[in-house]
Amino acid sequence: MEPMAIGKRLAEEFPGEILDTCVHAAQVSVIVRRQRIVEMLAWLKRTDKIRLNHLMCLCGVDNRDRMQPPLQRFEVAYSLYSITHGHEFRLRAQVPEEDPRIDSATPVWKGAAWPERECYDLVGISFANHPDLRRILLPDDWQGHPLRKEYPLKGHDEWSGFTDLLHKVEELRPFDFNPNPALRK
Amino acid sequence: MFVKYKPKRNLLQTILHTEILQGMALTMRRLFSRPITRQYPDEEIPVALGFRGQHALVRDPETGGSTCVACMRCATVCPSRCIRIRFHDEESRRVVDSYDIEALRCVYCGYCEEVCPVNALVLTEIFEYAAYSRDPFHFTREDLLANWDRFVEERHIDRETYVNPFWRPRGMPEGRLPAAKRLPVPSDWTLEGQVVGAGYDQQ
Amino acid sequence: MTKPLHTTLDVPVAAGDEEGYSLRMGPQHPATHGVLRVDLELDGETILECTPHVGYLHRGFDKLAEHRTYAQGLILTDRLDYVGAMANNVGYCVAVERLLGIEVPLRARYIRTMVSEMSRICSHLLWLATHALDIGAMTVFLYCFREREVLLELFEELCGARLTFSYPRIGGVRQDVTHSFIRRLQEFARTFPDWIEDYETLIDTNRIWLKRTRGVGVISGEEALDLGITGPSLRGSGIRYDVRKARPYDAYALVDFEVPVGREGDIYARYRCRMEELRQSARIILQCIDQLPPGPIVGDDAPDLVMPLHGHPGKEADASRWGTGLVRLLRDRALFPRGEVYVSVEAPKGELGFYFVSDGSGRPYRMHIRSPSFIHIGALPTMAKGAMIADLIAIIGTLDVVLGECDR
Amino acid sequence: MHVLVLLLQILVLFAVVMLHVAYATYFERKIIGHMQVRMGPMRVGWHGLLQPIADGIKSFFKEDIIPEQADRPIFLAAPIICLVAMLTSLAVLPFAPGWVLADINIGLIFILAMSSLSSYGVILAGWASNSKYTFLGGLRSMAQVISYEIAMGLSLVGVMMLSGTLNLSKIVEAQGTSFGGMYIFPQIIAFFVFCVAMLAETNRVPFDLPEAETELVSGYATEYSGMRYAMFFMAEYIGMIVMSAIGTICFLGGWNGPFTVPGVPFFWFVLKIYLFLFVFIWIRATLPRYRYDQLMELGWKLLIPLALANIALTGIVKAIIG
Repeated sequence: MEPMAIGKRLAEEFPGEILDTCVHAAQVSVIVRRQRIVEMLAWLKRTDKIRLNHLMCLCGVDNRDRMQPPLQRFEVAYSLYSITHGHEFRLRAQVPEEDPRIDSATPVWKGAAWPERECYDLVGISFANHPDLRRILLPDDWQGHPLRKEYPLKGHDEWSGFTDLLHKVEELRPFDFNPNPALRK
Repeated sequence: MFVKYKPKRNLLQTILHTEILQGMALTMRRLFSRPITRQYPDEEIPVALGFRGQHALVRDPETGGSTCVACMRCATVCPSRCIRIRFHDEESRRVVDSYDIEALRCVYCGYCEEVCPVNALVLTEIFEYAAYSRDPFHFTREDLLANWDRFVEERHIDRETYVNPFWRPRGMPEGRLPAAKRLPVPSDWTLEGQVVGAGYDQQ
Repeated sequence: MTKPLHTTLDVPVAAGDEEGYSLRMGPQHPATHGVLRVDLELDGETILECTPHVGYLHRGFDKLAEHRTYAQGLILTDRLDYVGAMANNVGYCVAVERLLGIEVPLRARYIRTMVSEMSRICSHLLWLATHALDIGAMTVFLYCFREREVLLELFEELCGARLTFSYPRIGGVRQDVTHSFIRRLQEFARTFPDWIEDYETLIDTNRIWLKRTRGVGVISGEEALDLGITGPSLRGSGIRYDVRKARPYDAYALVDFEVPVGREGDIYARYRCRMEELRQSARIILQCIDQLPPGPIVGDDAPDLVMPLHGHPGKEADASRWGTGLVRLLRDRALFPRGEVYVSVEAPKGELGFYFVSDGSGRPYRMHIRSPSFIHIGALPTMAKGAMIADLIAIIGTLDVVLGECDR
Repeated sequence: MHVLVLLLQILVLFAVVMLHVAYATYFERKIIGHMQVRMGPMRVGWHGLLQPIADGIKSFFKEDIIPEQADRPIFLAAPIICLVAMLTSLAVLPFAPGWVLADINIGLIFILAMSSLSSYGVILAGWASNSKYTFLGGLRSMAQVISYEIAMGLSLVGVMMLSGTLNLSKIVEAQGTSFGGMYIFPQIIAFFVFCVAMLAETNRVPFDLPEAETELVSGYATEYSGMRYAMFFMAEYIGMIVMSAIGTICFLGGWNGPFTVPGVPFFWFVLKIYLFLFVFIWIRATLPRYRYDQLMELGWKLLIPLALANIALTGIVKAIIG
């Protein structure tokens, strides 16, 4: 089935959820509201002739610098592919800034758990009903979400764990191996 | 295509451990084959032309200095931002005040030598430059020129004929290259002499 | 942050009143293929629960790429899956070309296909080497490295680096192939199937190897798909999904090759799939060499390496206007089309995808890497449940994870 | 006087065995290296000939790290238990007619006992290090030794039945009159069981689970360093030598050979031991490693029944013929 036709059927099935459809480089993406995202994904996965059964990519985007309606501050892009039928499709669920929260896709794809954790960690979108929503790439006591556009590129302080580590290094300095005595303090 | 498995071993093969004996025969054969080890410091390892190693600024035989014109292309293209050039303008040309490369930041992508319009910069084939501290890896212009001298001496480079493949990328049409980069090169580096597959005509 | 922090440094506590034995494998451990940490909850040697922790190698490529031009971003991909970096380079370039609408000449596409397959052989050899070493077969390790060395030397001759290639460029490749390179590669690709025999003699029918791999780490096709597993790990479970066939890129539509698929979904099936892929890769390389067409290696509309970092957002680019020369490029402040694109390639480990969002400037607005290793480690708890410690090692090996790619 | 001579003999034996241990490591590395198309040690001395000496000196002078949480006395004693047990079993080995330190009547039992005792060292090391990997390594070792001790003991019963003695010298002498001069022919099943059990007893590939480096880092020896680690290492190699010697004595006819080499009565004995050691190394270069439960399965479900069947068979044959 053509991706555009999938978009049309999706709009029929979920009236009022589709905000816009855009095509770039022959890839169709549909901008949707976040409320019924899990239902939509499940429908796309299970409906005959669509069967988008492979969740290729789940990615959070911060739209701060390209905010045009209907885009909201954050979005979660689900790139889907049908191994059975060989077509691809993308959903872009909009997430508002005030309440960065969306339902987790784990009931539909177990494998969505880790990409969602990553999204939570780096973009700061939290996923409702996620079995184990923790930071994944960054330390647990990290402040902020680096892939948000306002996240500073240079900070004033080091991450607290790193400062602790530096103290430890200083403590252990006397035991350093330094083969060049001239450089030894 | 489903992968094929080798047939299951039968009782006799199980008792005689044939597959294990075959494996042992193989290791025994290899015991008497020539080792592939190269005794590195004693034995010189051939390094391919165009290996991206230690940085150097080409020494201009006439002036004894660098040929850099401070166009800043290398500093712009550098993904790790390890090149820093200071210059001042002097009678419609730029004079380089300092040219620094921080080798510990460098990722050795070779973009800088590829974009340099006058072939002033090169990543040499020297890969042996270790030190006990960080300072020696901050190359100033003098260090970089000295690196070139070391390169010329160690690898017996002829300044006249040496062409780094990144100065004049193989297969790059001459039209896309600035004049200084259109160097004479072996025939299979050019578009005319490029390698073409034997079965190409049959397509 | 309002959520209470619970740190992963807390030692996991066993469920129920039985006292469990918790073992923390990694981040420094001989068999975790990098800095992977797996917290295990054991009953004897049986794994009750397994929790992988990643992020020790996190370098923030997504963020780094947002502050680099498209050309500069390429070098980041060298450092993803560093054992088969060429596939990442190619994947990045394919994705950027699709995003920006750049045509690649046929010759460059053939060369890219060729080097991608070389990289696949490299990666699979390293996988076999470490996987066999994990299971205790030390000799296979060194036999694999013998052949890998040949390929690394070929890469060195081609692009001047042995691991961090940065060889393709947006719109083509950076260097053409030479006669001596093609000759050596052809000789290698012809003799390579014989070398595979070496490894197979040692382990293929070996009873210990069979015992360690058959019926261990079994995952059904459906479950594998559910978990997002791709690549040989998915095909071992009987699902024929290969990006090279499903959404052909470069010259894969023009060469003839088979996609090996296993049935059982156990470690042995995945092992057989990869061994067969090695042979197919050699076949593809030979075909590429044979069919290599003449022509340029860089497209006419390929951007220069020196790209402007900032454009003027708001004005759409006309792809035909920004041409070849640097001067024109700088004058026009080349602007790219806006939009987003997800393009994936079949990297040795699985489906490596790049999700790009372009806002029209000279750098990606957002780059997300769908790395197979990340997804595969996410599937580890499911696969390792109820297995033994020794099996866990084998399962980590069979998933073929590289932590550089996982943590990005 | 007698004691002095004995002490001298012990000293000579000790020195010779230690030299063998040192060079066994060298040859292991060399042979495995060449089987893996590389060279092995090359840099210390000509073709690395002085490597074992350098290793020895290095481990002597390395810091002996004792973990804070370790059970100190046991941690310190464990490698010594291992090494001493292994060295003690050397005492009953007859290298040539009359060349034996203690010609006791229960030589075979003594060696089995000693090799079990040395596994105490391993278990205690695993326990005392107070580390999870060492503990698992110790557990594995305990299970492995218990299972394979039985298989090994049973496989040697056939030999005892044929020779009618437990004295190692007498076993060798008894073989001289048997078919082919070696018990390997009538006791082929027992020999197979013995070989597998021997690999397992000495923790060698494919049964090196207690120290499986890709699973348990270094198993029971993870926390050891310096000389204490070297003691485990030495114990392992002496274990290999002792087991090879048992195999030689019980199945390959000890010092008996096709002809006698004048002046070197132990020629054949040593040659056979070298052969065994080579096979040890050869197997290590070829095979992967078993899993823990598969190892148990092999021991209990295959080797022990086979050994028992062999005993029954030997008994029946002996009853019919003898």
